[in-house]
Amino acid sequence: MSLLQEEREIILNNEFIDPFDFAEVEEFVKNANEELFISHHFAKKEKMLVQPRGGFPTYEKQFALNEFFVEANVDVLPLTIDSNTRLNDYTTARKMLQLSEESEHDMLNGYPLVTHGYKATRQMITHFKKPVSLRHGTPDARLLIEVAIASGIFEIEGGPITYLLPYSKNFPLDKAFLYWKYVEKVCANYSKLNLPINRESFGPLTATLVPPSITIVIQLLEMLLSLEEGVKSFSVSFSQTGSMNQDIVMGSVMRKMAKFYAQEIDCADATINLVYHQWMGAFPTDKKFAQQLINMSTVIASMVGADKIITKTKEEASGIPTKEANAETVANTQYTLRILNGLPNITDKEEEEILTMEVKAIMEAVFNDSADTLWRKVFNSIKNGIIDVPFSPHIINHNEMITMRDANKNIRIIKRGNVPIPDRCFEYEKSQCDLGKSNTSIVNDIIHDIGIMQ
Amino acid sequence: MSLLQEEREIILNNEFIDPFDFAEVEEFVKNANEELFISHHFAKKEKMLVQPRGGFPTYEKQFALNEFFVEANVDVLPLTIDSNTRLNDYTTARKMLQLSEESEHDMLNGYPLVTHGYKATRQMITHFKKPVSLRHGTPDARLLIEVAIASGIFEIEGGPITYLLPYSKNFPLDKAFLYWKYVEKVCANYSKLNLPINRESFGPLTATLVPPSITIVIQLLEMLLSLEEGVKSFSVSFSQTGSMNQDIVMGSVMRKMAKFYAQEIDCADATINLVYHQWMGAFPTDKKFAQQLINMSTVIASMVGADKIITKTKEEASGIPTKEANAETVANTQYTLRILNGLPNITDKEEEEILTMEVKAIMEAVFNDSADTLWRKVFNSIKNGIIDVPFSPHIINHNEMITMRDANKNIRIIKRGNVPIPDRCFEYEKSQCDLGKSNTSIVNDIIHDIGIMQ
Amino acid sequence: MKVVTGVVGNDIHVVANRLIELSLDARGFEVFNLGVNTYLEEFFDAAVETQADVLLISSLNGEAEGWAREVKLLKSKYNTLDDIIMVIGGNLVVGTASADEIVPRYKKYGFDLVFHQVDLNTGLDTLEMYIKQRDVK
Amino acid sequence: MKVVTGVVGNDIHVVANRLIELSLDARGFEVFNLGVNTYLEEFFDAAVETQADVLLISSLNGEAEGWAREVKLLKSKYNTLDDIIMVIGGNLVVGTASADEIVPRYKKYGFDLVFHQVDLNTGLDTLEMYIKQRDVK
Ligand code: B12
Ligand code: B12
Repeated sequence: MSLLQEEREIILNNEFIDPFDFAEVEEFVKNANEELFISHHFAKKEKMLVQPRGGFPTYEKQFALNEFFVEANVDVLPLTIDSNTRLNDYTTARKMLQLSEESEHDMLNGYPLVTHGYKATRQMITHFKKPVSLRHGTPDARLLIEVAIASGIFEIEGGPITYLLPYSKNFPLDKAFLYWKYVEKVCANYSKLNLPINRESFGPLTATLVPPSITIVIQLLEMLLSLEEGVKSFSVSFSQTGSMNQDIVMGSVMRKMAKFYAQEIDCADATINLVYHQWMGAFPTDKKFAQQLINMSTVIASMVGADKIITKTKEEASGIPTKEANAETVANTQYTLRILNGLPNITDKEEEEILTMEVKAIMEAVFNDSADTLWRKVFNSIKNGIIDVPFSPHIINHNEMITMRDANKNIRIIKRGNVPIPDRCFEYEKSQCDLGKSNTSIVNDIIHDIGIMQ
Repeated sequence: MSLLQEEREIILNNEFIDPFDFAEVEEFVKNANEELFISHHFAKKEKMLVQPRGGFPTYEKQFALNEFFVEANVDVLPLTIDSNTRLNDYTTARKMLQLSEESEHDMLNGYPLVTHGYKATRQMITHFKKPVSLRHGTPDARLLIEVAIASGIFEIEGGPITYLLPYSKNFPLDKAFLYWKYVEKVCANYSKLNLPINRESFGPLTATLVPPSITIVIQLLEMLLSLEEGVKSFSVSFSQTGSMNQDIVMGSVMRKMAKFYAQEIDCADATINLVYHQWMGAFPTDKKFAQQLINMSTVIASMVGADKIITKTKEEASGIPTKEANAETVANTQYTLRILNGLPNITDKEEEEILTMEVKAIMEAVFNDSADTLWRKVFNSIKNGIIDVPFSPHIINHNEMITMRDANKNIRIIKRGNVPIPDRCFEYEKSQCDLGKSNTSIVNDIIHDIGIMQ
Repeated sequence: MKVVTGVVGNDIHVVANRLIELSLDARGFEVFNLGVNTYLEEFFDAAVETQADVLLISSLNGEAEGWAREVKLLKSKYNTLDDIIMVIGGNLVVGTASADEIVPRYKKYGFDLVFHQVDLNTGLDTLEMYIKQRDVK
Repeated sequence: MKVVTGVVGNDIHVVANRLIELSLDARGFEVFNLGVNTYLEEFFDAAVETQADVLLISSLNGEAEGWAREVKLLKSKYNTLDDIIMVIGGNLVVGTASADEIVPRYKKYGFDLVFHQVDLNTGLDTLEMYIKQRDVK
């Protein structure tokens, strides 16, 4: 028995789940309908796939949500996991699910997949015959993704960096790398049985003034860590920056660099997809304005040429959206994609060149780290601030890099910290900004820069 | 007394209006607040100006509508005139206004400006201190624009071609040219007293598969006819075509050509503005979709770099919009313009070249007509089909040109009729289309091509 | 079968009118299209002149109601129009109202078939069925 | 004046927290920022340790209510915290509710100042006024 299989048996043998029938699950994946695989839909390249966000505690409510989404012509169903399950606290998840089932009141902010188990969940997923994407935010997702794949969920979001730096304060980063290595391997193995399982990185990070170079580097590294383990279908992603041009440049550079680095490790055969998140930062409280913003995000996603778009709702600023609001966004987004035609071809050579140089410089610094494996190099690079994510709550993050918006709302780096931004690029970034402008306080400047959509 | 002044005295001496005090009106215009002049706001170039559509019969309702608009942060107020006034039927207008004032029920589809008179209307306009744009559709607007300017309305929409070919079946085109000549002259004269009165052409025409070259030629000709008479501020306009790229190309060529031809007649000193109409064709009946469409139009207007945008409402497909829906669009449009940043620079050289060649060829054919004055040349060119507007209801229009949409929804000319589209351009246009595709009926093809936003 | 068609009143929305002509043509009708901006008298005169079987009126800009109210009175003055099939379609009110409300009202005004915001092909299909059924009787 | 601040519970929304620290700093407070993901005990322990005058808690992700209910009980276990000014702000419920509803509820839970979806500078201005008025008394 392989080491991996040994680990799997340990992980899957616990009191929170039904006995796990490895052979049965393998058989299921082998014969699963191609419609369930997002990789199948990516391959068709018919249109930009539309995927909302959403998860409810009970089976019934989740089912109803999915019905709403299908009615609204969804392409990819989400399954968002509750925060207890994310923290591997299955005991609380079970208790809260029971409470939720007994009353009308939801006691969980997502679907407790492990508690429901794969038999029940598979029934729901095969019923709808739509690809499902697992949204969680779990550093140790080993059990979760086993149950997910067994349920027919063939896209797994996350990664050791993107699900940690924005989502956690204390969880040990090195452990996250190891736990995610398990995830990659399991995905890679299942991918041999049928169409590939797709892995997706979470590019929005903190959604707060993260400069394109940092986002791209993290996307590339999570991609490499995944392809290394044999994953054959991977989505890099990012969220709307606030500048249409920066989005277009970022999308173009991300696509090119992903191809380039995949080739570098001889993984050119893997499919790389580009995913765009509608504005992930602070939303306007006015719901009509929120709708405008969401529509604009869709237009920009089209200009970026994304393969998939992940949507927000008009209720973002207030609280967890209703299923009605969520379905409305899906219908609106599909409509906009349908009526938006005649997209121009746009390239901004100078911006692309600057951004490419930055990405390559940071990647090189990571590769030059003396550690033996890629994940250790990445770990060290985060620890010593070569990679630095603005507004990360995690203790390991340096928080030395400072960014601001220029007149066109492009995010620019005005303090490098330890990030090896080449001098020429750094001068360019600063030259775009009115550094002397700040006659109000720094707090007001930041509030202004993060509140541009309000 | 000049001939013009004689004509004015005849026009302004009738039982439908209060005695017209020429001296008082001149004094008023001379001292009018710059805020009332749209030309002042264009000159500031601070932002794209937002202008809705709308007109109600009674003073009170029009006042309330304006309050709503101001609340929504409008830049330019509209004053849309009822259809009796448009047809110079002031007797009916007066009767219907009385009926409207006596009950809650509106018996007119716009504001009967001549009936209200300039004293009352001026009070409203100076109260709001916003520039007002006169929207009518009147072939003989001589009396109407006199009352308008006396009221403080310093932008006059329309023109002999654009207010006739889409709006009328039988009104004599030659008369329209002469009546509009009067309008131009009066505007030009008043413009000497204070800031210039702005004239605007109505580029949307029938809003139904009109190819860019026809729209641009008509815009240029109405501009020339206006500048010839001494107008110093003129807006060319067009409406969303259905292809983002075609809109951008069209905007760029229209701007360049307007400058070029203005220079040709030594009117380079006149200010030429570019106005964009949100989608003017058949709207979706779903109001949420209509909102998406409107938002998308705003994004495209920004990419076009328009100086002013004229809005639609989510109620377009059903009927005359409520003031609430109208104000909502204004607020939404302002919000979108505010949050849309980092616009890329876009040019499509090939498309621009083709379109420029077409425009120049048609313009040349018009200029080559043997008549002595420009308006007669234009008249003859419409009569003999050198200018041909698809779906015009007017008997003089040839209706020989046929257009269709290509795969990117660009409007392409597939039958020239008498329009002198150069061979090279014509081949290009046809080559973009799948001419063999039509396996359904021609009716379904057209329904499809005009229904792309549904 | 002869059809007289056009858009009633001061309405100049011509697009549907052009399509209706094409579609009636394709369906084998002999079409007399009076175009937009056509008054009731003109419709009836043309119907008499051409001995039309169907009078098919469009209205888009909200004017319909004002004209429709006069139909019965005016039609009664022509003595050869008793058997003509009266059809109206388009956007039949100012503002919004449901077909449930509108259709009976227009039937009272003297129309046999009423299509408020109904796609023209659906409407013309219904017309053809209506003609067939009438011929059976 | 000493302020202990942070984001309560498993909440990791850090942006407002960073800004609050900067703003309190600029206003001359001595700030002890515990950051995100801070449990109630940690807040009270830090308040005791630093002899803080103000305890200013943020909550964004909807967890607030669950924690706020425990405040009175827990605080009563510390005997040096009777005079501390208790402040809470952010997005204080799951879903939507109005301040009129929320503020009295949170006052009952033991907070002196409650800011539901209130801009941080407005909130901190109010805090400063509150402190001045209390000092007068
Ligand atoms: C394009 C357009 C114009 C163009 C018209 C160009 C032209 N000459 O044709 C322009 C810009 C010039 C214009 C002008 C005006 N318009 Co206009 N216009 C439209 C618009 C956007 C689309 C109409 C269209 O062509 N649709 C495509 C065709 C194929 O569809 P259709 O006409 O809706 O017809 C369909 C059905 O009704 C059906 N049908 C029609 N007839 C019949 C008959 C039968 C028997 C059957 C079965 C079916 C049927 O078949 C069609 C296909 O399914 C509509 C709003 C909308 N629908 O989105 C407003 C609209 C029709 N216009 C309107 C108005 C008020 C005007 C103006 C008075 C505006 C103004 N205040 O300036 C003027 C003047 C018009 C006049 N004197 O009549 C209103 C009518 C309001 C109402 N009914 O309550 C509308 C609804 C817009 C609005 N919300 O205010 N307009
Ligand atoms: C950015 C963001 C994220 C980022 C956070 C990055 C980071 N580490 O900070 C990411 C993407 C990682 C994220 C994750 C999650 N998020 Co989040 N997020 C947001 C978002 C879009 C903006 C928050 C923000 O930064 N705003 C800018 C700052 C400056 O403003 P603010 O935080 O709103 O605070 C203002 C005021 O409240 C006030 N304030 C704050 N504290 C105090 C204290 C006092 C005393 C005073 C006076 C004022 C005050 O000052 C600020 C400025 O005025 C909001 C929605 C929104 N508001 O648009 C959702 C939102 C807060 N998130 C939410 C949720 C549920 C989550 C998740 C659980 C989602 C999930 N299911 O995956 C996760 C996990 C979070 C966790 N464990 O807590 C919900 C909360 C729901 C609720 N309250 O009912 C929201 C409202 C979105 C939604 N509609 O679902 N999120």
